[in-house]
Amino acid sequence: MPEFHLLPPAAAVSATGYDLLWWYEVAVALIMTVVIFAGVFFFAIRYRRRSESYVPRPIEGSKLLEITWSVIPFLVMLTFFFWGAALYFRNQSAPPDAMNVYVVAKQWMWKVQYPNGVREINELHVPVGQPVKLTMASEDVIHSFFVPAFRLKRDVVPGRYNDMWFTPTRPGRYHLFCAEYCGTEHSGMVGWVTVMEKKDFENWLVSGGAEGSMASQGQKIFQQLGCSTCHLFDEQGRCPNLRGLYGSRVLLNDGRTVVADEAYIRESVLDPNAKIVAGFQKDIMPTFQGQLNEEEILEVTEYIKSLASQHGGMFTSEQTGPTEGGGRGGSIANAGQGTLDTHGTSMTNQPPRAEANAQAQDANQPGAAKPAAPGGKK
Amino acid sequence: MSTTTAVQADTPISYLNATTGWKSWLFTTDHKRIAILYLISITAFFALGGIFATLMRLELTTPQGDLFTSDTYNKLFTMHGIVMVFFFLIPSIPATLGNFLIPMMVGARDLAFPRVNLLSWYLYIFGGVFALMSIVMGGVDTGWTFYTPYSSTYSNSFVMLALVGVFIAGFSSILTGLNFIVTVHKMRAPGMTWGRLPLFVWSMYATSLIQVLGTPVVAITLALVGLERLFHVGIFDPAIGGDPILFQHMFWFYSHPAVYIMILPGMGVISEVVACYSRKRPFGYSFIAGSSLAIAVLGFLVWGHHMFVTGQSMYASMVFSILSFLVAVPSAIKVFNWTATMYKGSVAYNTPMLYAFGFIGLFTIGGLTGLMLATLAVDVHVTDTYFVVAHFHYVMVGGMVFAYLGGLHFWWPKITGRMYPEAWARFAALVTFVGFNLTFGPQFLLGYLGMPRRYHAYSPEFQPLNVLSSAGASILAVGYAIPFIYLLWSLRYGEKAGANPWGAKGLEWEAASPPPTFNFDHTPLVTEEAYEYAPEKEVHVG
Amino acid sequence: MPQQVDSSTLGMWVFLLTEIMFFGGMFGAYTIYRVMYPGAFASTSKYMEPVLGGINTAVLICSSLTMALAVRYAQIGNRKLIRIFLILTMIFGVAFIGVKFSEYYLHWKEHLVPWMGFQYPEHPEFFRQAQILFCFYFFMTGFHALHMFVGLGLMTWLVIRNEKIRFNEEYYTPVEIIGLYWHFVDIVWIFLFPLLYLIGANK
Amino acid sequence: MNHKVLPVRTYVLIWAILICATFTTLGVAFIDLGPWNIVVALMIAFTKMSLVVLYFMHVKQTSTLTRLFVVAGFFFLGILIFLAMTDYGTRTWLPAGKMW
Repeated sequence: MPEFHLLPPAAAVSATGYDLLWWYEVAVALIMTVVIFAGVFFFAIRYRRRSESYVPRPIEGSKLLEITWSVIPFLVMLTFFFWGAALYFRNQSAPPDAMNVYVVAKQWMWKVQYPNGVREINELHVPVGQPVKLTMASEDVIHSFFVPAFRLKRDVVPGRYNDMWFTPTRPGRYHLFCAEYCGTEHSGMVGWVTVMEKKDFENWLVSGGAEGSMASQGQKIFQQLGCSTCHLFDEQGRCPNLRGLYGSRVLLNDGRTVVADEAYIRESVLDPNAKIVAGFQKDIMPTFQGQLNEEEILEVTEYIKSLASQHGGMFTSEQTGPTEGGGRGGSIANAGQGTLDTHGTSMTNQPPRAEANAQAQDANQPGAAKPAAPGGKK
Repeated sequence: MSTTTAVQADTPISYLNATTGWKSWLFTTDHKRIAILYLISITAFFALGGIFATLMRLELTTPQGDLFTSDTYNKLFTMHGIVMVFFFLIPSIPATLGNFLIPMMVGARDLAFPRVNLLSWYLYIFGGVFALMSIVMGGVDTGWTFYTPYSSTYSNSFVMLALVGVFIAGFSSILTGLNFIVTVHKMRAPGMTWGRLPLFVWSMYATSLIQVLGTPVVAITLALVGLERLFHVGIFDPAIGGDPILFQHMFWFYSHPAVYIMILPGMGVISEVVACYSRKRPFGYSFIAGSSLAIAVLGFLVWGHHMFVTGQSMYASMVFSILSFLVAVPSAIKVFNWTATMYKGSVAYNTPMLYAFGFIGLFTIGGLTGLMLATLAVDVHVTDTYFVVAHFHYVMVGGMVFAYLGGLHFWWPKITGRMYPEAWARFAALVTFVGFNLTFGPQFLLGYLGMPRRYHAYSPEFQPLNVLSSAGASILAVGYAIPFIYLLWSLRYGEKAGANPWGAKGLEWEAASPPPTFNFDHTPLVTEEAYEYAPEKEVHVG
Repeated sequence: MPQQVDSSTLGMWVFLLTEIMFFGGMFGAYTIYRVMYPGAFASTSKYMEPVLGGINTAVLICSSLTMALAVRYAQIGNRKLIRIFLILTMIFGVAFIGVKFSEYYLHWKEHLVPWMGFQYPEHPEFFRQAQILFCFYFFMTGFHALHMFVGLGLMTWLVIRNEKIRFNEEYYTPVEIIGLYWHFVDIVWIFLFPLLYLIGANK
Repeated sequence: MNHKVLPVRTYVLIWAILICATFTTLGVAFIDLGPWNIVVALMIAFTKMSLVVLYFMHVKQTSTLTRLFVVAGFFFLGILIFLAMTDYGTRTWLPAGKMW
């Protein structure tokens, strides 16, 4: 029988903060429970029925009491709110020196990729004491990245990026769970987060990475899809200059200003007309919806990030030329079809929906005999 | 209150024996008979949902997931959720006790629309048949929440049938609510002012408002999911830019208030029971009544607290968080008032009162853990874990089912004309209480330890607490089985009940037990406040 | 001078409350997407038929007038005029549905039905999000048309009922509540028309 | 049931206003008012709805209770749209100031 714990291990800065709030709430809850239980028991026993004929004098109620037991609990709850909101707010956006790691969720695995190209499945290695930012995308349904030891969880929603960040504090191996129900093997979509000493981590990272960096792979995609014919690296192109773009504020033609973050780059690739940079024409860039899967978009994103002249985290500053990456066999088309078989994404030029439809049609006929689950049965 | 003394005869004519034959039941428009029809059907669904739960707990005694395939397990918890939420909890008190009691409590012969009432039962059954069909044909595996895009695109199970079943049952719920609202407005006996309504009627009125306002939104949402499944394209589809989170907004806009559909009627029952067995007017009548309406309205403002980790805007999360704390205030008011009602009362420990004690305690725990879930940072860790499972079972089972059982015992003499065996009933209440806490208490710890919900197989360190929980579930099952047996037994062998065995106040106790078809010989004239347990008058104990 | 309503009329109003929320769910979702994808939504305007939609609005308003008059004559117990105005209302209703379905046919010919080979050659960049608007268009007008059919059924019943019993100032509840329903369906269309047909007409 | 029976000319007058409003809606839609197009269209729609509700549906003559239910419908619909928009409207807002 494994040994018994009341709390999961605390292995991140966030865990310590959350636990403190948790204990405060548990204490308040215990006090309230005791008060109410004591009240019920005391009144029930003290005023138990002694005579069948006795009818007690009615008591109408008391406005003062009602106000008291409305206002005081609410004030206590406000402390919950402000404390909880402060912690939550702090955990919303990563510090600028955070190390970037990319996570793609699909039924039923976690695929992790580091900017230098190292890939893992159902494992995440992070160094102690270093803020880590995960940028997460889903290939199919909603998943949720949950590390109890960090007290953190974030849904991974198809069609957008969700990110989370944390600073590990204690080396060790910790559970990684998918917390949002995602289909047949939901409970098998688990893995490990390994927190390592900085030195060990650097050794691990180097020994693990045989492929080219994400940025170099992104660059290959960038050139193969012809992006570089319009996105010249000066101010002459028909499309905006991408050098120094990431992290900067972009003025749009409708007067708004947005920050060029991962979500912005993703949107610009998939839906180019959504936000047109001031001074440029719309309808010039085609959409790449259906031509790139989430991993490839992340690689392009990482390439564009690498063009930022500014400093970055441990890896964002790593400048990568068009070095030969070994492991990504053949063309991108192969990569799209081979390494990932995803729903509704392929390298063909047909509209993405047609394929998804066809696939959905044979899979989702409620009336038909029960088809096999896409991932196969257990 | 004016009395319409029931004629005591050896074989009194009551609603139960006024007419005979199956047609007289299946085509009845008598609210009391329809309540019995509901009672039988929801008991069947409760048993079905219970079987699913038992199988799940059995599976979870070992971490490996060796009893069922993961596919079967996913279907078990989905169907447990769908059956329990849509076919037991939502109709439970409103459709049985509410149907039976609201006309009697307001002094009417029947509901405003007796035929609509019957229609609503048929819709419920019709919806239930679709749900059962989806189960028989192979089950549904989306979770009762039907989250897109899993439900709309990826699931290979019989989602359509379940959606249709829930959609139809939703209209049953709407019609019940509509009927109650109009009845309370239009059918009150002369002198039955709003300030004299029993608290049960107040809480049922608040419940009905939620049913009428919320259910259509979930109906249209599920219809849109169904259309998306049918046409392979729709408004939640991420492939064309649809937002799966919008589904969650629309789903929880109903499904959070639906939690109050489940708990408010229970609060109404507890108000009646505590007043009767303390023999006292409830402390702060107007505050308890008002807090029911406050819960109904505020309940619509808090749904976003189910979505703190989905990627909803953090500013929206903050708004929803603080509004969620606001809705806790009226719930707290009720708990304090029930406790204060016993102060200087004359408290008897009959079974319904034992359930009421259980309700107050368990609802308090459920409510306080709800506050933890409304706290932004804590929710990030415990949402979608067993902590949530434990929390809502404390509210739904510890709250609603306890109140339902308490209310069923309280009005059992009125409904059937027979007394239940008190000793057995007290024993069963105790067993249920112990079994319940043993089942769901450990799940709070499991949740904070990080065990995600809807897991078929789990990490071995969670096993001890899971075994404890499964053991508790077996005790809980016994606790449910005992009342089922002795209540059936009492139908034939129970002691005959008088019109008012508890010395309670309220118009329903002035009719005979069981009541005649039209409840009262002539329309009662109400001249007193509710719960007028006057000290100078002797209360007759039947 | 406010007057008491009877149970059935109140019941109908409560039912209309649920109908508000039923359509309201779709209007809410529509609003959110319209804010999210203003360009794609505006691009659909050239495929809509604002003139047909406008004619249909007028037809429905006329049917509301005849319905209101049918209720008025029920209040004073004029069986013949009740019959005439009910049948007029139904004729307008059928006309509305006829126009509506010819619009559907036109959209189908133009490949604008998202689940039947959707094509959007003029704005390929909006190929995806425009489908959301068309989903809304078909679902919302479809549910509206469904309500029209129910209303027509109820009115058929009412026409027959009118021959059997005499509606008068003492008893005209069925006419009144079916009238309420019909007006509600009209109101839904009053909002659907500008929201679906006239999004980007000015561009 | 004792509604005061409205004269036919009231109904016809309301009808005429509604028809005019429809053509106004249609006409205004083709004039570019920028973001005000939708505002004008919705204001006209609300006016039309109010006329139908007040006169055709007799809410002007009816009890406060009915009015309460009508208002409640729009109130709760407003809650649905408004609170959902607190999410959609603020998703791209940036956190103010330093947080770590």
